[in-house]
Amino acid sequence: MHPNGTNGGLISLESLVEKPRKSVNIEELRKKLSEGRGPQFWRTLEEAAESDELKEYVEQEFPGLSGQIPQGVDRRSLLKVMAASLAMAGAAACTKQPKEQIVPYVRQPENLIPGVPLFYATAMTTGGYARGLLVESHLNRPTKVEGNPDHPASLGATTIFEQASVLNVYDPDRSENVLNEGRLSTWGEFTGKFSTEAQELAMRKGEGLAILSGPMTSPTFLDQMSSLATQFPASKWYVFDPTVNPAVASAAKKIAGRNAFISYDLSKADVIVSLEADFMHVGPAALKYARQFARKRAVDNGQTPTRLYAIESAPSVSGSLADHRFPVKSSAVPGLAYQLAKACGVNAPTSGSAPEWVNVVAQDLQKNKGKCVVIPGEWQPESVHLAAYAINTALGNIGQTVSVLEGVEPDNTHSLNELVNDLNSGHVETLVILGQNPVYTAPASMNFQQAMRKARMVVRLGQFFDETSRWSHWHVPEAHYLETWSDARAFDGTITIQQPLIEPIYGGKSAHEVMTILLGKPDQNSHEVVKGYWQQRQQNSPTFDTFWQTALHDGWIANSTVGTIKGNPVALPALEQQGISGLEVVFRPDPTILDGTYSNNGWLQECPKPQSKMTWDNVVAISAKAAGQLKVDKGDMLRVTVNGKSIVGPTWVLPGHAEDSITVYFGYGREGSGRVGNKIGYNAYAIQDASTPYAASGSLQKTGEQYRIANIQETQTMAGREPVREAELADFREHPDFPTRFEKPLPPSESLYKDVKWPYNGYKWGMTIDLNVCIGCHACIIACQAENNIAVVGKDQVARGRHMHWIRVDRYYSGDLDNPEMYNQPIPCMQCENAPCEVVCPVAATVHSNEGLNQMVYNRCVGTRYCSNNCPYKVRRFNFYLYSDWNTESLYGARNPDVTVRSRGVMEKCSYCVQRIQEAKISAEKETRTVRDGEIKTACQQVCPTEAIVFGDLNDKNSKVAKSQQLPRKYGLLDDLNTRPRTQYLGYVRNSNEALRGQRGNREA
Amino acid sequence: MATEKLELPAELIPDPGPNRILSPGHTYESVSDRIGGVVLLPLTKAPKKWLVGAFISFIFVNLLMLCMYVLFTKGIGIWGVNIPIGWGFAIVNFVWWIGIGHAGTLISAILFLLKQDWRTSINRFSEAMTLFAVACAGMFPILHLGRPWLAYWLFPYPNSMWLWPQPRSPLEWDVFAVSTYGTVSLVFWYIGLVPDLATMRDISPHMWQRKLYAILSLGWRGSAIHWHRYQKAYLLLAGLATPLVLSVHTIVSFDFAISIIPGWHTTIFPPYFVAGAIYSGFAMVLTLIIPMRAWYNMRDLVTMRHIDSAAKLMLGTGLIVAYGYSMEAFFSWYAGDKYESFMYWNRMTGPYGFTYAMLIACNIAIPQLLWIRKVRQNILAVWILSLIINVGMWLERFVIVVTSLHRDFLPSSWGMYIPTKWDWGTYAGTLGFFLFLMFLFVRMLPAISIFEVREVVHHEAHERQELAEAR
Amino acid sequence: MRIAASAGVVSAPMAQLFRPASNTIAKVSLAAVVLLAGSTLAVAYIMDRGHWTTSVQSAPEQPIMFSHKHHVKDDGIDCRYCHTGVETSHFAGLPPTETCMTCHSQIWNNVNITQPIRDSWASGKSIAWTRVHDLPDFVYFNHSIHINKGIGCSTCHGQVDEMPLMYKVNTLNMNWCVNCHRDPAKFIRPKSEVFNIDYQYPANQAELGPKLVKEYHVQSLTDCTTCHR
Amino acid sequence: MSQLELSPLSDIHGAMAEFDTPEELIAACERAYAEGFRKMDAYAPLPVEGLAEAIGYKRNKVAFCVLLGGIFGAVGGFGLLEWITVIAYPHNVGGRPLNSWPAYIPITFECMILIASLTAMISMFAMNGLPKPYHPVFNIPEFERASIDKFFLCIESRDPKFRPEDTLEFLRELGGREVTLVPA
Repeated sequence: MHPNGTNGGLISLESLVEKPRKSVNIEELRKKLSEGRGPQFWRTLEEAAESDELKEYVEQEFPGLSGQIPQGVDRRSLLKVMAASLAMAGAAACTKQPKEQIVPYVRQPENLIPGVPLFYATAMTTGGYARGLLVESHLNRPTKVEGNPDHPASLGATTIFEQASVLNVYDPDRSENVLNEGRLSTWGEFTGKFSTEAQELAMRKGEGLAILSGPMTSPTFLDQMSSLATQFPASKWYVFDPTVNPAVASAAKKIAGRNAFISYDLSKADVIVSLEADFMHVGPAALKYARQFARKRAVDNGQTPTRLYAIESAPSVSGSLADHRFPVKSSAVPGLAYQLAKACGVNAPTSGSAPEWVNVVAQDLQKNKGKCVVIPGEWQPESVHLAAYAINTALGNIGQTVSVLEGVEPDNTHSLNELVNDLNSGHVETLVILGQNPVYTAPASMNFQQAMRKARMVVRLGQFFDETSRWSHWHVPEAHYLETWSDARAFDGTITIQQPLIEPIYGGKSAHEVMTILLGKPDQNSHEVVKGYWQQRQQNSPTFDTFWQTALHDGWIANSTVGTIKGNPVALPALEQQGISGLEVVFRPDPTILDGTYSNNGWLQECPKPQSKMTWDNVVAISAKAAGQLKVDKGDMLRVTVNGKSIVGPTWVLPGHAEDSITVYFGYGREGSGRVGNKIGYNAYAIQDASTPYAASGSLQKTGEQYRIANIQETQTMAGREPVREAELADFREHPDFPTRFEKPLPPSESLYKDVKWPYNGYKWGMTIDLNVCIGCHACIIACQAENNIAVVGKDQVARGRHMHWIRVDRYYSGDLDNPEMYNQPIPCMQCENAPCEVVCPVAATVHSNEGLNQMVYNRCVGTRYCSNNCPYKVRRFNFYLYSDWNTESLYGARNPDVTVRSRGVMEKCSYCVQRIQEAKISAEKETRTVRDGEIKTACQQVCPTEAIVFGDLNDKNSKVAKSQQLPRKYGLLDDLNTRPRTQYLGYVRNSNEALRGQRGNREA
Repeated sequence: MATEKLELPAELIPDPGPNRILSPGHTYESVSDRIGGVVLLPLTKAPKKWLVGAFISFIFVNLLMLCMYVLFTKGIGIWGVNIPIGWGFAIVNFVWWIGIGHAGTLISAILFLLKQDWRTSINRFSEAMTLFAVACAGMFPILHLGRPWLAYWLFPYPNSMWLWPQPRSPLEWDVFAVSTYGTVSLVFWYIGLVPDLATMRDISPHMWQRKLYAILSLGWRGSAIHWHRYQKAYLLLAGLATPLVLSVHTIVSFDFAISIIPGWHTTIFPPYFVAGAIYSGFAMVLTLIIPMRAWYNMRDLVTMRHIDSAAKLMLGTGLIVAYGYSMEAFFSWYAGDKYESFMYWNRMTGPYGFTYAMLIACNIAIPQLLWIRKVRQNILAVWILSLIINVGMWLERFVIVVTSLHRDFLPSSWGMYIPTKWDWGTYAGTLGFFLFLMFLFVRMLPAISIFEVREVVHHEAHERQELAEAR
Repeated sequence: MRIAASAGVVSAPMAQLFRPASNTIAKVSLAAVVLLAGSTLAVAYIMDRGHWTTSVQSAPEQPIMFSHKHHVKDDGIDCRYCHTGVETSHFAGLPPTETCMTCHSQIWNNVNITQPIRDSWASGKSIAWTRVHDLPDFVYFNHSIHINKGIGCSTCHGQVDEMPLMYKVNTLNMNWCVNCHRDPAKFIRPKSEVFNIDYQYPANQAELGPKLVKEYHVQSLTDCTTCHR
Repeated sequence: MSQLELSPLSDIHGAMAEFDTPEELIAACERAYAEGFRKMDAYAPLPVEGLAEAIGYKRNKVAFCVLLGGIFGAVGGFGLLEWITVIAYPHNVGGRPLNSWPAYIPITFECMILIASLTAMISMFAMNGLPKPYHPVFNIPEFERASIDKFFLCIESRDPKFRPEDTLEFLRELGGREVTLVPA
């Protein structure tokens, strides 16, 4: 099923999009509907329901699909609804199967074979930057997202957000209708009103027209904006995204003298210093950095692995892998950056002596001139970015590990601050908000909602009828990126054409389409806009079609990358103050739902936060020391006050968090999200101050209330067992077999059974997980969830210990609580050859396959749960209730048709993505060959940015997995139980600096 | 002496004391009337305590129905079980009930083989107790399934899937053990009843009663040859039931011992599970029979002798159980296995430590009072002790099931188990169900084996004769 | 002076409670109970495999009285003309209305029986057929691999060309599947013959079968995950 | 007396006498047996040592049946499991061999006990000819005390030496009370 594998690779969607198709004409429909208003709407609908397209519209939640998806085939091949009822009946004795319908196409799209998935290349943007994707489509339903291996920002991997974005497509809470002051309206009506508005504006040269959007790199959109600028010279474009720190861009601009992007090449870096940079997890190039870091960190090929110093307040994903971590206040980082700069021979306006370790780090950097890199934190002020660049220059890293790339963002944009001022000063009459949700996400100090109401007409394009839409005059449903045409650029300029995989399910519109109205071409749809732009950009060259096809097929446009430009270190400005004295409150987007964009996404809500492993909430993270002083523990409510305003959130004691510093997370405490995201957690924006947006001084009190936090890993110490085994680089060189060195050999097994050897002659599937490079980003968890139709169970059930993730990433701490060692350990099913779970199943619902898979047969399971009790790794998950959502029809679309949707009362667990194994085997068999190494990728393996997971056939001596299991670093989890797990681990090797030994807790303890 | 009218003897009949299993002066006829009379007593004359008790337990039966309804409609999630603690109250109660069942078979089979005359007037009662306890126990393995409506998959039957049960699983052994145990106990109980049913047939005042008992007694007429075969069959059943009763709890203990979970994977389980079963069984016998003999004024039939012997047996089995605990603790230290030793340390000092403390108190410390003769002679004391032991044995199962599971191998997957109101409801429900059946039983069938008491009368007559001759 | 007497219910001393015949009745009724239990199980067993449960041999009602007999036997249309996916997909595929119209826009284009086709074509609404060969949704069957390994259509679907209305000839029960998966040699045929409905297994299937199995590298997969995922 | 002459032998089941204690009954039986009576039966409300022997009962086949039942159960049980796991649907369960015989012992044992016990019950009742709600002896009103406190000896008319008058007389000699003929 891998794109390069068997299923015909990629093809463009055009044939599907452009072919004549009888589907519900939503326009007509909406006109009909718009006669009825508000409450009467439904009644009108029912009355009107005799007309055919109305019937369809009412019957199926998503009219867009009606022409394309033959329902019957769905029922059979994608919904798996019957699984429930049949399972109930046992599917065994005396069950008469209910009659099912099967519905063929009227006109079958060419190049579509029902039952064979297709892959389309597109891209998703985060903070404006693109990440190339390949999206799996079953009968024109996107079901699974994979990274595009050829795309520089993806390299085949993705983050949790790309994975989970599929679920957003089918989110039943997305807004379906154009609303005018809360009343049902239509796109037609809106186009009319908005065009007239546009004409008036045009007369005033666009005086009073304000566009607010997130960061944009889309060439088409930029083109639209420039033509807007010509037609409406007086209009202004404001850019705001709470997950993006403008300082990064502005610093780069200062360095390069123009819009620029500072990019790092970690494949050459022997030493990395992170100034509170979560470079492997956040930012447009994160996945690339993660991949490079992982490759450079490999220890088995004899190279010196890279060494990472992390200077940060709250432990970050990247920081958890650091060889040395220095917990300092976020606001102290600039000062330390300057100290470091000074120590590296940069003229930095700083006084006072640096802590000892700064000099040690500096020496290490000096030792590795040209082979090191200092990465400034994405939330740090300009000064840090300038300092970092200065240090890199001083160390001769520019051109080696650091390069300045031409910027791809526009530079004629303004900030949210300016917008608020313009609104308050009455300069803005018409405000068009594209996507962003400032009423919720703007710092409270701006009081954006009050300001916004000063505008005469506010148009909001948004996927949800959320906080901002509620205060807007017009709300237009926004199309998901998998529903519409657009384009976007990666950090290095690579352009991807975003193609839709499905008609807008809820009739959403794209930013392009809203813009066309302003630009006076209201009838253009985004396909025309985008294709049109590219045609004229290619000067309608005859080869355009081939260009277009290739672009769509590959998922990126050849040689569209930007060049490197020269940057000059800027004299470092004096720091206004040396960090915040007293308690510092650090503001961060939530690790799994960001600024709130994903708060209605169940997968991400239930995805454990990388550090704490808690779900469904945002917490106030404090250091162990602080907790001790305040006498609070997990779940004690804390009141956080920042100049006058305060919020109340539950304590989370985060080992390794800087003292006198607490971290609060955005994205929660929402009203305008949906059934999933509303009314959970606190709203950190409420105490955010525009002047000190990411770190402010504040105070902390214990309220005395208690709060129940749902976290999926209660105990985070190894309790004397050694699930994770590690060694210093030196020790590793001495004893490469350190993980198993002190293991007693198993006693000779004395069994009544004669020593049975099951021959695994054919394929012998196995997996290796390299703990040395796992950064604990949890992408595998969400990828697995998407691939295997894993249900979301909700906070209460998680708190009861009933989460359903097939693969989990265990977090262990060792050493000193204030700055512990941190380990990530992904745990899928071990597929033990002597599986304890199988022996105790009374109905043979879990037995071994000839390829050594520990099979779980849902439809045979009666649910004794003995297998789970007897599983030493506790990787089995049980459907205590009917967790899979059988009712919300829109969610059916997100399901993977190749995996049974489990019903109530059955056990489930990781299957090594057996559906992928079977597909690959079948297609191999058809060509009468064996499956090639790498042909099968498990979901977790495919998504992993650091390639920590390897899967394959152990009988194939040349397979990557077979080789990796030959490594001396290999060890089996709980090997002493003689379960003979097929999943094996590679020990963790720490490349710490002699001079700083013990700086980070004493591992020996 | 025979009762003139259908009433319980008005005056309080004294207990003949710890040396006699029957008050003097009983004749074949008097025992028939005294025991049969209880059953033939019209409802209006039934002791008020019986009415109240039956009614209360009936309320709990309905509670059980409610719990089952919610369970089947909503799912197993209404209970406190989770991952890692996949088994909770359901299995705790299952083992507890099965254990209680053991006393019946023990008394009727093993004591029969050992020719313990004091078993006579309590064996019928405790056999009934066995049946009802097994009925309660048998419920749980089905209720605790994720898909209880598929429970029949655990039986080997030819199906269109060509699939069969997986007989390496101790749960599959359970299926056979428990169903066999239930069946054999029923057979044993019924065979014992037949002659008494004949008696009931012949002393019943109403024609319909006579007919009913006649049918149930299969037309038993006490032929000498019938008696001969009857006794042979009974002896053989006793011989079969004895290893059965041992095997059943052994197999139940395998549910744990076969697994690899520290705290479960223990070779000592079978013997001390069996001992524990008998321990709790006798506790339950006493808990029930002490009030019953008072209400029905049967101190002359169920005497201090019975209670004293039962108490001694509890003391004995209790000591075996104590030995079991200490061995467990010893091995967890001696084996030097880090998981084992942690498990035991956690069992004693972990979050569930208090249950362990209570368990030791109820099962080992307090019952030592039974060494004292005075305590054994004090009805109330014995009764309270029996209650305590019942609680203790339930705690033992809770400790074994929960504290072993909640912290096993990987710290990352440790968890806690908090029983929900539905857990408690179901448990209380089965208690009600059990008691309700007992109440019905003493109403409808002779709760004491009449013909065996006749044998006692016969023997005592002999002894008196021999004494006379000796003089 | 016994309970009965004292209760004064039975005045006359008790005589027989039952008539002599009751002995026979008693024994017969015992036998009856045993028989009843047995026969119930037997019935369940038969029902489980019976046509009512498996709906073998019963042709469900269809929106169009479509005759495979006519199209396959009389007109000689190949299976793959309509079931296009059968060699490439797990799903054999159902012909889109388009396929029907290729002919029925020309012939039989005004008779009632083909009206639904034209309606569908006009309205763009699919024709909703009733599934005849319908597996439970936790079973993953792949047509293409069977076709590619020499399992003929008629092996499972029977003499479709003799079916005026489509019906199942096999139960599609698990034991039926496993039967072949354990020993494909009994049912395999040369690839060239896969679409030959009238194919008769040769006398020497005993030798031919194993030979083909070897040649086509057919594995007899009885692992659960072969069909259940 | 008079109606006795009228009634032909076929209408008579036998002659019955009532005794107060088991000892009397045994004595009577032994006398009757010595007298040459063979077709007779004694009835008691409790099992009486040696009573059956006294009326000449020897072989008790219950034990043998139970033995057969036990063997059948054990063999059948073990056979079933072997067939299930080795022949019917062989699975690789946790790397254990197909024939994991030690794991089959518990079920085998239970099957043995189950079948044996059922045989014990069934054979016992079958040989005793139960259920038999109707029996001529119930014709005698006093006989209801056979299940309470009285002991009966019944010499049946099937016995070649049975002569109504003489037999009744003989029973009276034995000290039986309420000696009567039992109508068939």
